[in-house]
Order: sequence, then structure tokens, then C-alpha cells
Amino acid sequence: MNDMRYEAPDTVDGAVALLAGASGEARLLAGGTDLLVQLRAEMIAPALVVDLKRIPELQSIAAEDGGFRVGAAVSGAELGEHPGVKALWPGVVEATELIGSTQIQGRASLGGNLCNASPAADSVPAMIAAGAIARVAGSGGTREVAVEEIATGPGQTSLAKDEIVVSILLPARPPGSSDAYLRFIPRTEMDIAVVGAGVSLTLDAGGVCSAARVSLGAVAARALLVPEAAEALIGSKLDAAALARLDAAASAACRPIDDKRGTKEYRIQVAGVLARRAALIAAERAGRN
Amino acid sequence: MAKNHVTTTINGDAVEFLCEPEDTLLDVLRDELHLTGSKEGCSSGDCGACSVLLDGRLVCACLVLGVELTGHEVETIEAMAHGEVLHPLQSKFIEHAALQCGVCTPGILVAAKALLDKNPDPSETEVRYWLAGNLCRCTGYDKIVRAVLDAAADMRGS
Amino acid sequence: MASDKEFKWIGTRPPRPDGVDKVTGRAKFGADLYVPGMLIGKVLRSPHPHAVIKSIDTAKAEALPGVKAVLTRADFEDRESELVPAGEMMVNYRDIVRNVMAREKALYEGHAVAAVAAISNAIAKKALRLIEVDYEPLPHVIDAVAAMQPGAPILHEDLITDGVDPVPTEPSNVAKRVEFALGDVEAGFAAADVVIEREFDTQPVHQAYIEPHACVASVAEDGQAELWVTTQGHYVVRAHCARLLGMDISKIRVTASEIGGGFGGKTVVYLEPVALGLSRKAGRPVKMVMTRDEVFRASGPTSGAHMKIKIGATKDGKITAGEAELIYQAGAFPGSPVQPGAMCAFAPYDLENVKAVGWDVVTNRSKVAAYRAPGAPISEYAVECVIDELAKRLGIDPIDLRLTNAAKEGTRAAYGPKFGPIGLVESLEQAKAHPHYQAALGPNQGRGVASGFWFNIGGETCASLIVNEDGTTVLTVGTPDIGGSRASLCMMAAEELGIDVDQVRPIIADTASLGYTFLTGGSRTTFSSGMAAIDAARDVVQQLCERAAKIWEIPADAVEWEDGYARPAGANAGNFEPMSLAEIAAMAGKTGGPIVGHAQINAQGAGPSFGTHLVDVEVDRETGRVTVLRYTVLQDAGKAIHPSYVEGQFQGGAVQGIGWALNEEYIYGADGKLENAGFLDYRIPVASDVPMIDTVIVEVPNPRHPYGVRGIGETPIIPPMAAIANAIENALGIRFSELPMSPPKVLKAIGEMAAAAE
Amino acid sequence: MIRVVLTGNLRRLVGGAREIEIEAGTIGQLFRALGARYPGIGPHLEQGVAVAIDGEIFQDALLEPIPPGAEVHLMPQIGGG
Repeated sequence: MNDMRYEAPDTVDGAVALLAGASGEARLLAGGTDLLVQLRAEMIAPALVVDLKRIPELQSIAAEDGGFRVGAAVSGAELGEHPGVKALWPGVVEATELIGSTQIQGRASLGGNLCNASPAADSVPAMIAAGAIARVAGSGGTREVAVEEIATGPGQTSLAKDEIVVSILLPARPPGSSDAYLRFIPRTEMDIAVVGAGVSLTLDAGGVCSAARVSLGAVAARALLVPEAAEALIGSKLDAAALARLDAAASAACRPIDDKRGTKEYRIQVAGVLARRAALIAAERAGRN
Repeated sequence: MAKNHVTTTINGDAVEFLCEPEDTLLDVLRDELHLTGSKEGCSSGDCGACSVLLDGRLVCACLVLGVELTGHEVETIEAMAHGEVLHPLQSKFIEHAALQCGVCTPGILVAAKALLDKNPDPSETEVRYWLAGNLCRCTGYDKIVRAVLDAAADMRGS
Repeated sequence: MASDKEFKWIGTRPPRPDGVDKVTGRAKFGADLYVPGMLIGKVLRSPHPHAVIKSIDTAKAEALPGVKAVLTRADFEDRESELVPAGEMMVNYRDIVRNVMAREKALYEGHAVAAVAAISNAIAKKALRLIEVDYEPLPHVIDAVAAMQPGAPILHEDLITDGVDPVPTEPSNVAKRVEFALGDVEAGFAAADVVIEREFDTQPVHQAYIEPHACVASVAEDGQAELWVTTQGHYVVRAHCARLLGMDISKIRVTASEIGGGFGGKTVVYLEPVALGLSRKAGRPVKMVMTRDEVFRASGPTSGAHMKIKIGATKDGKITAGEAELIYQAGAFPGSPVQPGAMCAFAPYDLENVKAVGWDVVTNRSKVAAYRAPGAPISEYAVECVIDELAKRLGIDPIDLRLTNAAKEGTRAAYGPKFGPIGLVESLEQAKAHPHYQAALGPNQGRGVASGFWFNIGGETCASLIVNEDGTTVLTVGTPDIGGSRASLCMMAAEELGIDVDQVRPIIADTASLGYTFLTGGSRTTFSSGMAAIDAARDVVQQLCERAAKIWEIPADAVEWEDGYARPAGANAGNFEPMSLAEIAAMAGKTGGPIVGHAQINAQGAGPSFGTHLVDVEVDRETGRVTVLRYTVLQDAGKAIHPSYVEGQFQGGAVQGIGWALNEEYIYGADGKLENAGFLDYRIPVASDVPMIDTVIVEVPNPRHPYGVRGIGETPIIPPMAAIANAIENALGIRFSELPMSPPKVLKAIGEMAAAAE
Repeated sequence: MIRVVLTGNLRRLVGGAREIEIEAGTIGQLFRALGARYPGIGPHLEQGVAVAIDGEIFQDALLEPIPPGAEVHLMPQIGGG
């Protein structure tokens, strides 16, 4: 076997330094629910594994300007137990809680789900719909990046070799706002999304949609932000016609593949259905805010 | 090969062991410590047979590295009964015939205990979704769910 | 009749004797044994679905420090083509030796080509990467129908189709044709008012036991071998290993570990001969454990099939003829369960004219292994779908249509003989009377019904019952306990002896401690080991009566055994205080020595078990998701010894069937490689997928068992696929003829129906 | 004299006959008698043939008596999962 080195720095700078100095392949360990599977299946053989869970900034959830900053290594279970985040961004929380089983929830993280860059990652469309901002640290300092800019393709990210996602900002939002995420899987649990749809929207006092973001997962090489789908909702009361436009716009945006989990035509058709259903759930939640 | 020295707490006991960086908690429990109650069904987090508590949180031991354990606490099926006294879940699993081959049983018991510690009065649906990560091929889950609900009722009563 | 008797234990629900071991993590399964000096064995597997193995160079692997043995085809002597029974099918050692370790060719992706034993898992894996295999890839064929076509890649150049006249001159992938027929089907169809003919396809599904194959082998310098293994039949493992390794049977002692599920998949050998071979070479114990990926790629699923079913009936619902053509894929070697599939297809029905033709076809997939009622769920699924369509066409309730044609005592089965007492009619009548059958359905919901039949078997079985000096007992059997059989066997012994069930301690003997006992399979364990346990207990009772007679100095036939006591039989036998088993046991040493009962039988007269399932489903018309809302199993158990474990078999079989119906399938790429070799994408049902499974235990006693027992473990997996297909048809008006009925297929069909309606 | 009914592929080995009459008092005697009359069938009888005597299936039971006038079916052996 190759000698794999394990390091568990307790500062972001320490982690960045390890990555910058790494010779050979280096991997980050947040929840490890993807990394350990890839290791055991011998899909990867990194020379260095950097465990991020001992870095306080990656393990904390903090209120920030009316929103929340979530550490990249915070587990889904911890996020789900945070009443504040759950109230403000229920769609992001429900998406994160859909990642795997209760056991996986004990480990899997937003940062890991984002950086593993699977097109089918459940939390990513929800975060994109939420307009979440990732804080990225590297040797050159810190930068703020829209989450949709992190993944560039299956397993590929825009992060430099020495960069890590430290935290994700779920921003503040006006009254009458909420979000929702739905995915389709063949079973009720334990599957990878065949299609995922995240919708975030704001309703004015009259119940008219004044702002919306719609994102789709598992229908392209990476999660998509679909402005045309959002356009279909803005200005409407989510009447049947608006929902039909949303459905059509979502389906039109899909560029899926056929694989063991679903066919192109299936993904295209169901993407519209889920976008429509998610929009109604988000609107119902928004009505209560 | 460079082995790592790890000091941790397992089932309340201070434990030290050496492991390869790529060894999982499950490898350590079974191959180093011979705590074989945690079973290896898939090594990919899909079957739940290796369910353990890590700092009180339910996880798959196959998805945790042994080297991560320094300073953490692990609880396995071996710690569920106290002396001669079975945990109510263990007794109810026997009473309800909630196991056939029994290989998934330790993982399901650990997971069910984590549920009841968090939610003493779960609905049938809550039990089913909480245990969705614990595959059982023998029972069809019926008697497992009944045993968990019955144990919960008993524990609330006592 | 036995079942009219008042029982002390039979029909009660005591805790299983191995319960505490299994809820505390104490129970030792296949991978749980660690012995000093143990090496780790790993298998190198073919990346190609079909390739000539030109050469294997193991020099680099053998030179790697820590590697203690390397094994290839060169270490296994070739075997003659010789058929012997194992599990539900005859096995051919020529094929087994090739499946255990590829010889001329790799015949499927995952086919074993070499193995190593090393001092650590890491070194063993590294050694595998150092083995150089020179493959010449060949065209492959995955689908059975394609494999039958002229010009298809040929797996076995010497395979000549058996069962056809004239005997073919050219090799093909068709191993065998089987046919079962009664009467004149053409005349039968001519007499029909309605004839329905449909085609069906099913995919291979895996037994998916949670415990991977595992064993520990240790061969000493004198050739004495110990084997610890998770298996349904350690005597069968011993027989196979002795044959493959050229060892005396007495030299191999096999101990069955606790077994983490099998469902038929642990009735054959994969790792065991390899582990013994590695240990023999290395002179050290060798442990081998399959990864989940290996379990899916290299151990047997059951067949996928293509089927044509034709049924004719009169207006009033009397079936006049049934015809089936069944093509089952066997995997890389002959031996699909198409024969039992053909025999079972129409077995639930009383037909004068019936014909079933089956084809056994090899393809570049892992060799199929037995899976719960092997072959029957496939053919009966297809027939039960057509029966349902027939009922709809004739406007007859599907249960009534089945009752009109149901097999009963005296009915000649399609495979020849007449049935004795059977419980199909009872299961149908109770299904019709069940509240489930009357319950209201909502929109997009549908209800389905289907019945199923399986033969069940007996077979060679031993048991011994030791009476300890304090009056407690030890019951030793040779059938691994895969689902609570220790409990039911102890209950039967306790019933005979008239003592408490917790006074009977069950032991699963190793192969050196008890006579040959066939495997736990064919739903035979409670029936056959139960019969042996009862015989052994009756042997003990006779000895107890003889001891009491000696003590009382009266003739043995003047003593009777009643409720745990020896009593003088009647007043003129004399007036003695009854002696308990414990009292006699305490004096055994002084009255002739220990008391031990034995039984060694070949159990005959296993009664078939029929069942009927009811299921309600709801279909999401926008996603194609099918949700099972309610499920009821009604099945004949003859006599339920421990009702909880009978219910458990009903429930477990039904849920395996739900998986088969909705999501489970082997998915191959164009490259002939399996794409879903793991629990993530091979989707067995999880707890949140299914409702509670209601059960009704029908009891039509089997006259050939002292308590009326029938095997019940296999029948429950037969009806679900058709019941669910019928329920979906009831909900949507769409008849699916392909398994699994997964969301993309369902949504596509809904779309096509909508398009057709416009 | 007993009536022997053959199903499945065994029928081909007795020249296509569905039924034959033969003299035998046990399953073992039946197999020997059949083997003598139809040389082709011998090996197949050893390779797992089950015998149903008046409806009841026997496997590997050469000593099982066959009552005179019984209806006997030869069929493939059954196993299971």
C-alpha cells in the first residue's frame, strides 16, 4: 500500500499550509462519507489526508447579519438541530438532512457535499437557490464565492490546490420568504437523487412572488441555477399558469444523461414536477413568515 | 508502513491502539480490539450493520478513520447490556422475534437506542425513517418496528 | 390428528435460545473468528466478462514480503463432468472447479483467476496488483435471448443442448430443454372462449444477505483440515471441498458459524476450497471474507428470464389450457432453476391440459445460485399476471377465478403426481373474507392478489438428544439456524419429553460430531430436523420407560410416558410413584449408563405450501413512484410450531418480493460489467419503504409430519411480484410485463397511455 | 405390476412413452427394472430422479416399498433455497 499520511490541524492556516506543501495527491476529510468510500474502493490513493474537523471555524454555526454562517464541516445532524437555521432556511436544512441515512447525517457536511462536486448532491441546489456564499481560504488569503461557482463538473471544483471551503453564509432574507428542496429517489431513503429541485422565494403582502431562485440537481454535469424558472414565478401568485411555466422552464433547462439511476427523458420530466411541487411548499412556508 | 498511535475511549474504557492511516473505526474495533459485535456488511455506509455511537452521535464505523478517534468516545453494541441486565430494546427484540439471522441486529439496536435517547415517543413513521440506514433482509422490518415501539412505550412507563 | 391434540409448547412463542447471543453482539458469524497466526486471503477477479486466460504470472506477487501462498487454476485438478445434488439443483464438478477458479477462460466480470494469502489485508491487496494475467478478451453476451441466437458468442465450446431431438451437432449457449405436459393443450385452447397470450421479462435479483461470504480454513501438515464458514449446509461444503481438493471427507471438519442470511445463496462454495488450498500451501490458517462488491459480482443471483404465457378459459372461468415457454439465464455455467420453474408455473391450478417448456441458457454473468423457491417466483409471476387479466376480461373476481380452478387434494399437478391435503383453497377463502379485501381504495390506488406454490423438501437429517445427569437435555442437529430454527426444534423435543423448553439446549454440530445432514434450504429445517428431533426424543422416552421398568422391576411395556413422567400403565402394572425425567436421569449411571437418543433419517413427505397475498398500492402519476400501502400474507403452514417465526418468514419473503417487483435488478453496461454492485444502487427495501405486513397462518396439517408441519420459508417470495403488478394494473389500467416496475418504466407507460388517449 | 408415468425429459429416454407398466416392489427394484428395459435411462435415474408413489414424493429412497397397482411418477428431484 502507499503510505497515506493523516493530519488534523487545528487552524485554517495550518490546513492551508499542509495543502500548499503537499507533494502528491491530498484529500480533505470533513464528514468523510464520500472520502472513505472512495478510499476503500481504491478509487483514490492520496498521499495526504487533512482532517478539518478539529478547526473551530469549520465546526461552528454563528448568526451573521441576520443570516447564518455554517462551518463547512458541521454535520447534517447538527445543522438539523439548529432552530435558527431551520426557521430561516428550512429548504437548505431539509436538503442537507436528505444526504444519506441517520448514520450518514452524523458525519456528512455542507462543505463536503459541496466540494465532492457530485451533480446529484442534495444540499447544493438548495444552497444555490438560497444564494449561499462560500468562504474560501488559501495561501493567497480569503475570498467569498457563490456556491454555484464551486463545482465545475463531476468531481471537479474551481478551488486551487491549497484552498479549502471554511464556511457557508446563508444570508438574511426579507419577511414573506422561505425555501424548499425536493428530490426524487426510487426508494424512500438511502438513494442518490435522480433529480433534485431547490426553490427559494419571497411573497409580498398580497401573496405575489417578488423574488425567486430555482436550482436543479442531477440533470446536468453540475447543479444548475435556472433563472428562466425563477422568472416564471416572479410576479405571479403561483397560479396554475405560472406553475406550468415553471415546470416547462425547469424541464427545458435540463441537460441530463442516461444512467443506472434514471433516463434522460425521466429526469427532464420529473425536474419540472419537482420544481413545481417545491415552489408550492416554499410558498406555503413563506406565507407563514 | 507508518502506524499511528491512538488513545481513545471505547465503551467507557481508555483504549490505546496502533493503526494504519486508512484503517477505519470498524477495522480497529474488529481486527485490533476483536469487538466483533459491529458487523461489516458493505464498508460504504449503506447497510448500517456497523452502527456505533461516536461522542453520542450515531455513525457507521466503516465511515470513520481509526486515526480520528483521539480524544473521542465510542460506544458499541457490546456496551448496551449492563452486566446481566439487557437493555429494554434487547429484551423486546427477543420477545417480538425481531431478528431472524441476527447479523443486522447489533447495528439496528445501536441505532434504535440512539433514536429513543433523542425521541422517547417516536411514531411508526419516525422509527422507519430513522432506521432506513439499517438494512435487514430477513424480517421485512415489521417485527423490528413493533419491538422498537414497544420498548419505547415500556421505557416511558418505567 | 396431531394438530387436534392439546400441546404444551407447539404453537406458543417462547424466546429463542440464541436470542441473547444475537442481541448482545456475542454471536460469532463467518467473519468473526480470529485465530493465532491467521493470514488474510484475497481473490484476483477478471475485469473482462469473457476472455481467454493465456497466462498467469504470479512471480512478483510470490516475491512480495509477507505473501505466504498464491493459488491459480494450476492448483486445482480438473474434474469430470459429474452431476450431484446440491441445493435445489444438480451441480457439475467440472463447472464448480471452473467457477471457483477460472481455467481456460474468464466467463464473467468478477470471475476468480487467482488468490493470495498474506500476513495483512494491505499486503494481500498489493500482491493481487502484482499478479500479471494475459487476457485475450472475447465478445460477450449478457442477455439470455441474445445468447440463443445464431452467431452469439459461445461460452463453452463443448456445450451441446440436452433434451432436444435430434441431438445438435454444434455447441451453443443453450444447455438444456425441459418439458412438462399433461393432456392436449391445442384441444384445450380450442375449447376456450377466451385465450390470453402475453410475454414477460424479469431481471436477475440477488439474495442480498447482509453478511458477505466468509470462512477461516486451517490445514495441518498431516492434511487434517478445519473449516469455519458461514453456510446453509456445512456437510455440503465438506463434500464439495473434499471433492475439489482431492481430500478424504474425514480429514475435513467443518463448523458452521452463525449465518447472516442466505436465502439459497449460501448453499454453494466460492471461497472455501480456495481458503483450504491457500492454507494447505502456506501451512497457516487463512481467513477470507468477500467485499460487498465481490458478493454482487461473483456470487449467484437468481435468473433473469423471458417468458411467454398462454391461458385459455371458458366464459364461466374454467381454465381449459395453460402453456408456458420459459427462457432462464443460468449465468456462466448451466443450471438455472428453469426446471422447477416449469414444474411450478401452473401448479396452483387444476388443469387437464398444460404444457411448460423451459430453456436453460448460459451467459457472461456470475453463475446463478438458489434463491428462495428457485425458479418458481419467476414463472408463477408471469402466470399469476395472466390469471388476473383473465379475471378482468371475464368480469370475474380474481379470487373467485382462482377458487374455480384451484388445486386441491386429489388434483393432478401439472408436473405429474396428485396432491395430498393442501391449503390453497383455504388461503383463498380466508383472503376473500379478510377485511383487507373489502377495504375502500382512494384515487390512484389499486389492489392486487396472487397465489403461490412451492414443493418443499425433506432429506437426510440427523439429531441426537442427550439427557444430562440433572435432567436437562442437549439437542444436537446438523442444520444451521438461519432464522430461529433452534427455538422450534427445542419446542418439539420438549413437547415429546414433557419438559420445559428451556431444559433443552440446542447445539448445531460440526461435521465430525453428527451424521450427514443436508443443508438448511428447501424449507426443510423445521420439517426434517424437527422430525429427527422428535424421533430422537421418542428414542429417549423409550429408554426412560425401560429404566423406570428396571427400577420398578416390571416389564417395559407396563410403563408409559406422560407429561414428563414415567408411570405404571394401568393399575395391574403395579402401584409406583411416577418418576420424572430428572429422577430417572439422576439414577441413569447406576441403572445402565447415560441416556442418549438418536435419529438418522431421510425425511420424506414434505407437504407443499400454498399462499395467497393481498396488496394495495398507490401510484404517483407524475413521478411513477409506486408505494405499497397495505400488505397481507395468507399461507398454509400445516402446523405453526413457533408462530412468530412463521410470521417472520411470511413478512420477510413478502418484502423481498416487494424489492424484486419494484426496484431490484442487475444492471450491466455495454461493456458487460455490472454497474450496481453495492447496496447504494442495488436497491433492497429499507424500513421506510414498506408498511406493516399482516399475516394469516392457515393450518392444513401435513399428514406425514407428527405435528402436521409444512415448510414455509420459500412460498412467501412467490406471489408478491404478480400481486403488485396486478395492483398497479388495478390502479392505472396499465399491465406491466417487465420487472422491476421502477419509476422510469411506470412514468413512461403512464405517458404513453395519456398520448394514446389523445 | 405398477403403472409408471414419466414427466419431463425422462419421457424421451423411454421412446416417448408417457406411461409404462413394469414389475417392481421397491423404488430400487423399479430403477433396476427400468434400467434393464431402457439402457439410456440408467444414468439419469442416478442423477436425481424423484419418485411419487400415489402422489407422495420420495427422494433418495431406494428401499421405499411400492404397493401393487400403485401409480408411480418419475420426475426431477426438488431442492430449494
